[in-house]
Amino acid sequence: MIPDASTTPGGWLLPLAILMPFVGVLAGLALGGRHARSVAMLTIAAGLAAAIAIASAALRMGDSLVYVLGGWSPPLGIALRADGIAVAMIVAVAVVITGIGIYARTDFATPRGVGEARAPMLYWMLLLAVWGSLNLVFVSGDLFTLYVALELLTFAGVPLVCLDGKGETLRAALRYLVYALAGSVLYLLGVVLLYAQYGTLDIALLAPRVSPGAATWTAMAMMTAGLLAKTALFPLHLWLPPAHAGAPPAASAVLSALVVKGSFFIVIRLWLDVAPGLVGLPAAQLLAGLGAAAILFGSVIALRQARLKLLIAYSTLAQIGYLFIMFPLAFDGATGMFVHGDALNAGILQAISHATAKAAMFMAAGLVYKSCGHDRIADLAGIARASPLTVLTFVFGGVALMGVLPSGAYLAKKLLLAAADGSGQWWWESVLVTGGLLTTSYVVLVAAQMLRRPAADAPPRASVPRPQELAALALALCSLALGLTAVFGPVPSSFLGNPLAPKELGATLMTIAGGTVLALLFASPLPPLPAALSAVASRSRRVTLPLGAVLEGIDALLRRWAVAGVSLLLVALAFGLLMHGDV
Amino acid sequence: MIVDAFYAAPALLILALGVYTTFVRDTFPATVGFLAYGLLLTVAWVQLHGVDVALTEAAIGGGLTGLLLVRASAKLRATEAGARAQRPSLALRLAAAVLCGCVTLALAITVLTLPDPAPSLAVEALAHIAPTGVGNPITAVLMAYRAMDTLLESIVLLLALVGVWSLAPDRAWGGRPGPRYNADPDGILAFIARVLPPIGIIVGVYIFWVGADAPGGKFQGATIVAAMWLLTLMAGLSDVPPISRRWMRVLLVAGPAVFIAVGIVGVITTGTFLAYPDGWAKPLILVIEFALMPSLALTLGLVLAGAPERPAP
Amino acid sequence: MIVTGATLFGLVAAGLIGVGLYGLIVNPQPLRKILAFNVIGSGVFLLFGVVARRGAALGLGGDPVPQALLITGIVVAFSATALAVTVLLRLFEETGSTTLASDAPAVASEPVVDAGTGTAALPTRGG
Amino acid sequence: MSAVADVFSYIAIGAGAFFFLAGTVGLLRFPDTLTRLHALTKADNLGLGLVVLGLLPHVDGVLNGMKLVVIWLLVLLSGADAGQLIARAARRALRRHPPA
Repeated sequence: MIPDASTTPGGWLLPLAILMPFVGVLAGLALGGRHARSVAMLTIAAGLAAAIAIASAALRMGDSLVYVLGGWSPPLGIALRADGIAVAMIVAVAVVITGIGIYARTDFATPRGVGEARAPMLYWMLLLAVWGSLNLVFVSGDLFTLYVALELLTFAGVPLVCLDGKGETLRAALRYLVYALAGSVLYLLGVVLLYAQYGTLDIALLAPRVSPGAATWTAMAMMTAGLLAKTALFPLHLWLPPAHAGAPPAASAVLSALVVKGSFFIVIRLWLDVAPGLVGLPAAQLLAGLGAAAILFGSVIALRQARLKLLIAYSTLAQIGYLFIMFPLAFDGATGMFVHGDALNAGILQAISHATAKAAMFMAAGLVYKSCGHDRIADLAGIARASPLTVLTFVFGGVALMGVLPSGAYLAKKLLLAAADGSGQWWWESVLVTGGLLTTSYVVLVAAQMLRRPAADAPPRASVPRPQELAALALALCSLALGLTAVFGPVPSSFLGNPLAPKELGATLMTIAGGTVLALLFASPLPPLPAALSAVASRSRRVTLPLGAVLEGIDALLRRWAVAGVSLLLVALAFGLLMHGDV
Repeated sequence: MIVDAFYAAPALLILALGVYTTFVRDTFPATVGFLAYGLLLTVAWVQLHGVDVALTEAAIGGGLTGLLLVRASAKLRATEAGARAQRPSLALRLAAAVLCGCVTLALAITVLTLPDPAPSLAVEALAHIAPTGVGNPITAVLMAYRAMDTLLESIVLLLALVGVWSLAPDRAWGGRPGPRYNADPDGILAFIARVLPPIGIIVGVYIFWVGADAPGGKFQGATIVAAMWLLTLMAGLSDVPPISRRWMRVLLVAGPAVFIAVGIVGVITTGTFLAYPDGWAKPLILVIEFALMPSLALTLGLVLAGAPERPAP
Repeated sequence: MIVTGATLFGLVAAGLIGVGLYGLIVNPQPLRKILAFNVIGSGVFLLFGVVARRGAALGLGGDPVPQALLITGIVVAFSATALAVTVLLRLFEETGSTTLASDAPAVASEPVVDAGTGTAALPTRGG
Repeated sequence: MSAVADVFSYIAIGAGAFFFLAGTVGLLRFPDTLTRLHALTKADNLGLGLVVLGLLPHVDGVLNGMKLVVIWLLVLLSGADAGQLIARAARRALRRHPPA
């Protein structure tokens, strides 16, 4: 009766992928000291191999991998399932962890003469714990196990935020932890309500059983709101900027690139797999609307940051918004259900593009800091000469996010545009295009500062370790080349054009030009400009700068604790009402 | 409305105490109220026929959590007045109240319209209990049907300890957690810390042991053992070992490591992770629990002892 | 209307969740937020306990699956509380205040930000 | 026989409940910490003892009966110690902030 309640060939790789990182944590703790890093390196190598094995097993199968733990099939037992999107995420996370691991080898090495040091030991255990939890998120077929995975992810993420032990990062960590706990308790509440109605927590068993009703809608609304709080979707993002900007670069990369994707992925599971026919289009429009607001606020505020790491953190806020645009586009009007298809593939592709690019950008920011001794955007001149690879990494990462050929973001944008066109939701097309321009604006702003010629008396820039540069660059290149997956992936390759063809080249140039204009209008402070240009700019900026300030003011208001708490419940209420209204 | 007084009294008291701990002005009475709240919840669990849960609530939910909160509130007393000044505006409080009311209302409607008959896995859980060799169906769920959750749960606890340790100042890394307690060696605390632990450890092990067939289990038993350890710490009779001690690290990871190892034994003998070969379920479950119990007790005790703050000599 | 014991506990659970959420949002003291999280958590657990009780069958007093999940849930909630309380105490030690209201996002990689306050303002501990 | 046991149980548990009630009233009504403690510990110890006594005839097996008695003894022990500790803390507080 249940088609996939038995273990498939290659299914054994799934518990392996979950447990290997945790075994690394146990071994690292037991061996301690400088062994922790060696254990992590071994685990990363093995985990990467396991991820590749999972991908090839899934390709051979042509279907989901399933593993029934202990031989107890659901509803009594727990099944692990890896469908296409899970496999893609597993591979992407393995690649990003490998890149971050190579980068962090330098930053988190136990100093000579010390048996064991705090941060250099714990970083590796937390990195592995994040990895194991994410793999669990991707393959768990059970809603309660997903709850445990969410908590594991939080417990691994919070210490990463305050690894340096400074007061402000401790405050950021506490904000993050308490808000995330509020999110997970709402998620758990939904789990309880679903069990009360249907007597199972297995996703595959729930899907045919769920039916419209107040209890189910309440559950879905609570769980969605809770997960959005953990993902930091606007306006539930109070914890994100300080947490992601304050952590050490190798930890920021983990938090920004990977940790927020865990709860995002569970939203997909809920909306597309648990109750695809129940949530309805209006709720999806709201979800994407929040995403659009995130793009606007995140990008404009990013342009107003003085520090590179904060700019990147606000960019994450905007890019998280981008991820949610796909929900209304994944809705199939004919059946009234959310379906796995191009829009979902685009969303996952976007998530992977962002994971690789954002990790690379945070790593580059760390190198910038090492080279300059600060990360003030206005004083970055000369860095391009001292550490060209770092600048190249940042630019590649940025270009990959802009959605220019052949990046993954480009392909994702094309797919989403096609889906929006196909379903007549033209407004999302304009959001997507504007989002691309806004992304371009802050990338151009930083690149312009980095490429400036230094003043004659500028302090010399230190050189940075080559392996770190290469690790960051490799991840940026991954993101830039992700569009090529279309050649052999599930995505139609017709979307890939020739990047030098007039049409594509024109689009790329238009994006860059538009982004530059936006940067000129909203950036604060503005890099030195030719006199003529700055005269034109300053006239328009009399309007746009106050506008930016207003957005910044609203953001500050929304990030106050009580307001964010009320927003959380408002979001839950709005989802509940919209789901009701649809039927 | 007709309500059985037997249920009504604890239920209403619980609600009242929940309101009290949330709204009372000072934090210390709020945490003390939470202790009483935990005790009454234990009664509620017994009334709801969840004796295993009642034991867990008494030991961990009310007991250890309460201890953590009471201790923290005593340390943070100086911050009370400053925090009170930051109360959100009336409009925000009203908005929050209305929205929380909506949540309660939605949940109340859900409770009143729960499906009848309720869906349940009780029949299924009993139908498959024989091969697990245990008599307590909850233990069967924890150690067989959903053993993965229990394995992950032991890792959650360990990760919480890693998180707690990560908060140590760098100079104290590898040192002893928490302050050194000094108590009158002839005082009443020292007296009870000498008399109680032998009894407490027996009770803890007993609760762990009966868990296979009756309410009880490793988490509840481990908590009692951990509490005995904390008692001797607070009485100044013993000190926490420095966290750099190898034997302690090994003991901490032994439980989850043995759990995973037994899972792998399942792969070798039956081809399935976390499966038990025929006739070996009970002994293997006991192996896991015997390994987990000391790890859990140590982890719980260390989590409560806090971040290392005294550098190792 | 006859309210059974289980239903009554369900209604109490609904109340506790609402009350706890209010405390979490409105009370500015972080320790009270952690306390409120525990009140919400116990409300959710109580609701699950009601669901378990209603699933009683074959001489079992309740559905053992949710009861087992509850034990896991209580342990996870304890772990969360322990981590949060330790971060809070450490924050107090490091800065002398516990407020979460700070709007100035932190930038760790800027050592000049609070070079002075880091050690100078260390409060005396333990009262 | 069982009727006699029942009557015994009713009387013992009823008396136990009365002591709990008295102790609680004392806790609420007495003027200071020490007298409140007095009311609480005395009444509760006795109250619980009577309740245990009342339950004993209905217990199956000697072992379970012994468990009940052990519970009472443990409560006696911890109640007496906690009472002592609270009393000392109260005395210390009184010395530091003498009443006006």
